[in-house]
Amino acid sequence: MNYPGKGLVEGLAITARNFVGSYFYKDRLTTVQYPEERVQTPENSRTFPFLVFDESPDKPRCTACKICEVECPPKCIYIVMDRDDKGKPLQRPKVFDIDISVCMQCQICVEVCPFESIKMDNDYEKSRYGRFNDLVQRLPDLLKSNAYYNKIKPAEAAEVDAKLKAEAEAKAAKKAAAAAAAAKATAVPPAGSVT
Amino acid sequence: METIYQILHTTFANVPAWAVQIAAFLIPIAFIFGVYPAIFALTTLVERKALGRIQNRYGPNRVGIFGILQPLADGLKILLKEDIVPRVADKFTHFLAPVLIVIPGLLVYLVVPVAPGMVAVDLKIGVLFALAVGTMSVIALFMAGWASRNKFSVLGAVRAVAQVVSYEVPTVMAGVAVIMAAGTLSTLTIVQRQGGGLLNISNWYVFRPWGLVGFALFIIGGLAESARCPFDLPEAESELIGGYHTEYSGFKFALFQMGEYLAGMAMAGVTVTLFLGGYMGPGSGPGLAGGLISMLWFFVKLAGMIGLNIWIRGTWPRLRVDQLMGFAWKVLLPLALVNIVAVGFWHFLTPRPLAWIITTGWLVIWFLVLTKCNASAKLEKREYRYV
Amino acid sequence: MIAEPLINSADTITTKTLEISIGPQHPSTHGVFRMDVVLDGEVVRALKPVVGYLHRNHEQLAEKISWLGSMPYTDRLDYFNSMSNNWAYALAVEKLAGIKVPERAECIRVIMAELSRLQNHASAIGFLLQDCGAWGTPLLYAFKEREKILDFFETVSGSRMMCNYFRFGGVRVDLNDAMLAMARKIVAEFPKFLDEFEKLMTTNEVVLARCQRVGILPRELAIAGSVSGPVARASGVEYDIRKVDKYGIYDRLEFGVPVGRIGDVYDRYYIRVLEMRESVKILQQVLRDIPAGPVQAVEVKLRGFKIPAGDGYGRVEGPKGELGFYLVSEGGPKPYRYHIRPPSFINLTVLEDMCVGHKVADAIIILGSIDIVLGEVDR
Amino acid sequence: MNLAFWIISAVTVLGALLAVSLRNLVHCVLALILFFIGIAAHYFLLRADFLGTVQILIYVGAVAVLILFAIMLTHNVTGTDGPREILGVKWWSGAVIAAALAILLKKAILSDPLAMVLPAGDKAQSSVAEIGRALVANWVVPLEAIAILLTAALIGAVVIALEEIQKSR
Repeated sequence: MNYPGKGLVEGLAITARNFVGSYFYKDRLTTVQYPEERVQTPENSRTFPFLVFDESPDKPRCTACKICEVECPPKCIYIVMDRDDKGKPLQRPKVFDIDISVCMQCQICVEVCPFESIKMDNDYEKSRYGRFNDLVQRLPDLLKSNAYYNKIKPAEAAEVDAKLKAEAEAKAAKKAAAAAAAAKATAVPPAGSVT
Repeated sequence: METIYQILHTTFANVPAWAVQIAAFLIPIAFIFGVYPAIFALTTLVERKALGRIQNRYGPNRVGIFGILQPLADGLKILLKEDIVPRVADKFTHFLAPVLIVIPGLLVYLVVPVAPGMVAVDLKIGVLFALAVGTMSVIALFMAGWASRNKFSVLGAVRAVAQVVSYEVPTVMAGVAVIMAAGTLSTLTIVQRQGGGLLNISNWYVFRPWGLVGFALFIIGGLAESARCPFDLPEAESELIGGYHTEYSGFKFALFQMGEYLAGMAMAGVTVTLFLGGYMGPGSGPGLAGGLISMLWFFVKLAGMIGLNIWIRGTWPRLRVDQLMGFAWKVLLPLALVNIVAVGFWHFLTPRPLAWIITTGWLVIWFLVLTKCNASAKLEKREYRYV
Repeated sequence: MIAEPLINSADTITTKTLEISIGPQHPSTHGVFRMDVVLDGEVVRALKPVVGYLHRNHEQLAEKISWLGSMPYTDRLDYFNSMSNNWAYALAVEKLAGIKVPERAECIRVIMAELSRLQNHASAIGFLLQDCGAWGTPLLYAFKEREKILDFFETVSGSRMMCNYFRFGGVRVDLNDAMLAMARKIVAEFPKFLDEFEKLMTTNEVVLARCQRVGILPRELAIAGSVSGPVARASGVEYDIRKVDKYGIYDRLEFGVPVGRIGDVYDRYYIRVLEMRESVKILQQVLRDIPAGPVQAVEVKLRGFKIPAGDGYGRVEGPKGELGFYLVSEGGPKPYRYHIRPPSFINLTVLEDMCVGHKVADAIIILGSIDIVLGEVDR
Repeated sequence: MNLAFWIISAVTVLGALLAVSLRNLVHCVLALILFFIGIAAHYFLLRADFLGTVQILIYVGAVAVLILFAIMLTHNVTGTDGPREILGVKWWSGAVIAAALAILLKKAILSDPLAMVLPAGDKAQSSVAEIGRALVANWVVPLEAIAILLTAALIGAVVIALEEIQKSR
């Protein structure tokens, strides 16, 4: 039966159902009261990059190779390699700045980094009062432990650790093989010369 | 006012007459100034919470337990806001407009009876006074729009004036129907005429065929006059940003909001008085207890009407200007005139069932004729083919 | 083009026209967009769209960055659906470099593009009804559904709107079972939202009065103005790139493409509702039979990725219309020329022909029915 | 009672004077509205409440709005751009006519004291019923004539509007 105001009345019925429903069904009411309740961010979520260190903050995985500085589309990373007093470059960054007002969280630096040293954080509360130097994250702010990385992204961190461990073993095995070979080489000549 | 004068005179016998006279005059005024702005403050909160719940979210619940102190917070915030007056504005008119918009809203409550004998001024021409004062807000709307020298405001003001003036006519005509049935213009006697019957309810005018049509006309007229959805053309955000109150900020803007809400509640009050039997309800009657219950009934009905406004605001989009005008002049006005004729039948055809049949038939026929001849909003059959 | 100031609408009284500019800071221009409107009373006599407020020099920038580097910038084009923007760019590069995409990656790409079409169309009709004056109710119902889809995008790609999820030759992250279950739940609940929305708005008399016979775009003008997407299909143009190019695995999926007849605001609204129902059908089919396998072509190097010299044009049926990328490569790691065909910008060119003669309120709705996003209009 | 009368009369006269002397046309109309409200207050003072309400409804609600719309169509509304001479030749001719009118009306104004107009009882019956009966009883013919006039005016407005719509389509 199609009376003139039918559409209007049906619309009212829908809003009434939502109004009443929001008191009973929890799925109808989708608001999360932010400061008290928090939405649990999924594991893959990414906000700003951070640097991973294994044992202590002054030995980060990063070797200041500047690949991420080159590949970063908005050019928001600035690296200066550390040199000891005689000028010989140490495989460590002295200055590593990320300007998070420029960074667009695109995660390309993470993909191109060969040493698995830069990863994406998922802490989104990074608002600051100052606009210029507060928003530039220096090396001390960026460094976070591998344990923290495992805490926020367990699956990904486990994968990375496994890969690193495999590489380390491969290198150790190669070094062992090389050492063994070198040892054999030194051991054989004396025997050879005897006969 | 006379009943309060008698009560006061008897209780404070020794006080001189003129003092009692002034007191009898000031108490209703204090009641109006106290209760209705308080209801306005509460309505802003209830509206935001209800709209929130309709849209599956909470309303304001940070200030106070369930957001109870939100009106207080809004009031304080708007008091502290800077009051910017545009340089090119016409200073005097710009200043006067918000004042003039609140006055009609409050004046209407003078004639709205809250309990038996409890009406601020028992005017013999109550209904006419309420509707006449409603038109005064037109001037304030125009002044606001014209004084702010802003193209959008002028567009909004012209729309507001056209809308209020053209919806005033069907509303007054619908009021005439009730006046004919009740025989008087005084709101107090209208409400008394709707009393009696089963549980004080069956005699309400809304249960008469012509009363139902009048009630619908009054609701639509009320929505249009206070520029609420679906007729909120004057301050349609999507087109005219704020309409006539774009250039107002600070407390002047709050006065505009108050004026609009009070006008909306005033029309709701008049609708309740004319059609829903004012303070008549199962327990109402003279005397202290009966008076209190009847007051409760009045405010419950008022809340119901305001709730309907909010409900409609959360659901329907708004009409366009020409459809709005067409609807008023081509549908509402003929319906109102037809309604007056229906009351004529109702009055002169004494046997009740016969009166019922004829008036209902008459109204239904006209309703179909009207919807047939301007059937613009019909769902055109649209077929979509799939490629 | 601005009409002469004095219009003699009645022989005695000459009324002046009112020139107002709606925008760039205006509640219903869907972004920083300005319309210089000449009004005679309430009726629109002339309308000139003014764009360029959100120009970010994206195409020039892309010539300075590596091929992969400008993938995150495509998220910012039509910031409502970054997934189909990524797909258009990835498709163009794969066509140019001749990269083959594994089967599972193609299925994931269809899932992501169709999900982004759902949330784009839901928000588009939500905004359209918000412009009609419904106080946020339809918009928030649409946004409730959109939230679910954006949460899924965040779980998969890491960010809600700026996904940067597609790579040349596949996608960056594989969908594990939890993510697939989440997608199935979204697709299962979407028709319920659509039915409720239709009952709320489609037969609402005020919506009918406001949207029917308003802003009619004739079929010839749509074709002449090279309008694409739902706006063109509402006017009767039977053209959908998923059916024409059959890119990805769309040739194996059966789904319909709704085509209207009159082409007014109501048709554009209802075509989007029907398209959402078709997208749900597509998603159900793909989610049912998604195969296992790699998600990234092996031979694509991350750094130093070079494309042999030549040019190519890859396009995708985005929710707004035909989104195309024209790339010219001279063999280096950076593109020589990087041009985008933005559907919103081209759909905007017919705005004036639709608005003249209507009221101001209609001009706002017609703009809303085209569903433009300024990131894509200004690039 | 007299004090109220003098205050309201002062306000009404002030409204009238302002209506003719202000520069800005819109302000003049607002003063005119003040004048209309003053007259309505007079009616209420004389217990003619129906007439007072109708005065507000008709003059303030409709006529003033009509004048405002008419002003919208004029050009120099703010009165700042056009030449203004208040003490020109027109002023003198106006004053002479006013004086002549005053002499003619002198007899009527001063003939009866105020008391005569006030009805006997202090709380007079509302005049609505009597006005209604008078209108329908012995003033029926003028009522019907006015009704026809108003309908003609309404139809005229519709015709003009239709013409304009035909032209603009």
